[in-house]
Amino acid sequence: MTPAAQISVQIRLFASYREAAGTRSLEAPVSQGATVADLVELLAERIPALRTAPGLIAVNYTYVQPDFELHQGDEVAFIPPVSGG
Amino acid sequence: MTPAAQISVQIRLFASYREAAGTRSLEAPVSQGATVADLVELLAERIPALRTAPGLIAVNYTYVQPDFELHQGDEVAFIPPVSGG
Amino acid sequence: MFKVIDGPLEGIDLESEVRTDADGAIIVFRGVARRYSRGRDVVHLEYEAYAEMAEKVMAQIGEEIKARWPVSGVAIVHRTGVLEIGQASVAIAIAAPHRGEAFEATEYAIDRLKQIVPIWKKEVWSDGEQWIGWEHEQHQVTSDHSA
Amino acid sequence: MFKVIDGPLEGIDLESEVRTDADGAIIVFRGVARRYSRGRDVVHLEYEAYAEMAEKVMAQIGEEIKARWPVSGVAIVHRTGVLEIGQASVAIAIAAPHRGEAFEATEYAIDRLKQIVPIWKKEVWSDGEQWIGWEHEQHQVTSDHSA
Repeated sequence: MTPAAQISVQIRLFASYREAAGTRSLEAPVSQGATVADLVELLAERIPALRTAPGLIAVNYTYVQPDFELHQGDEVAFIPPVSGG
Repeated sequence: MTPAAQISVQIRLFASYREAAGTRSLEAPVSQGATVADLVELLAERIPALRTAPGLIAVNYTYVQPDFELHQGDEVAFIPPVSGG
Repeated sequence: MFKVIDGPLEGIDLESEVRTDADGAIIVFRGVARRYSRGRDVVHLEYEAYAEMAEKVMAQIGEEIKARWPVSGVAIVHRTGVLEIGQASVAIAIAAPHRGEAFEATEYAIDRLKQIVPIWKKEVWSDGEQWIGWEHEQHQVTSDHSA
Repeated sequence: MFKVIDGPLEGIDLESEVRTDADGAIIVFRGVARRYSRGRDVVHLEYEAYAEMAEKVMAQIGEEIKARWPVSGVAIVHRTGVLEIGQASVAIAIAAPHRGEAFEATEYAIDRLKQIVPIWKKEVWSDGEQWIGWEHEQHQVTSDHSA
């Protein structure tokens, strides 16, 4: 079995997630066919809040479900509970 | 029987009443003890709309009922249905 | 601030008039002269006021609001004279700690103003004019004739 | 106009942005930084936004409003950065032919913005600070511990 090809996605972090991670953005390599849920697993080691205090997730500026499949170059944003207004 | 003493009140007219009367204000002599209803009778000859299209009446900037008794120097305003805003 | 002004309301800053440090919401409502009314094209509007009494009654509406909602500031200004389309006839500002009460109070203020403040609007069309407020009576007359 | 602005909203004229000649009512809602929140004294607020997405979602709210009410114009602007007490964080303007729909639409706009637009507020007190939005979870944790 050959390892799945890798793609790369752009991660955007905001508010409490940004402070927990110590960065606003990072690039993450994921396997081709990986979902948003897979990405959360991958990042949760570095940013536990993504699992312990989950918010919403947007891909390319649209809210998506955890089974949403990622593609090369996608912008994935982790959105803690919003409090604008 | 001696005639009732006369008092004088200031009349203010607005909008359709003002146009019907051709004036914004006038002074009217009325008998001591006269009510707002008596004043309407007196003025209705000159301004029929006060009887045919009655609105509200204010004395000294406060809405009053027809049986309100007038006093010397009162300002009596005839208020057609309001349409501000 | 409860005022009848014989000139434009544009440029009057009501927000800073009503806001306190306790407030999280400020609403400004403006009634403006619109082109279409009752199926006719309006050329302009004319407003007339019993100014001395109108200011007293607007202040009374402010008291009613403060008795009913936890609102910090209320301002109502109404203009008189000739208004072109797009100009404001009335501006109402309400500041409150929370938005729910600010919305309720602002809607109450304009509803109440239209009921009891002695101000009158005349619509001027290209082919006529009419003081507004008598429509109900005129409608009744029409119904009697057609009945 | 649906914008995230990294500076003061004061002085932005939203009324002329939304008004058409068909409109008789213009409402401007402003959310402002207030001194007291959750029983504490606020020193200032900080707002952070996912600006590119926030502007898209605000425009979507504008579409929702126009699909639901006969409203001519909708504008929503939200600022980011540090806000002193009294400064506006958000301004929403709605113009409509009649006031009823303008009030409903404005209230919907701010309710919806608070639900779905990716913007975050941090309250800064003299003795601490907190991102707002996690209160529910924290409350749950507290309840679990005290149960």
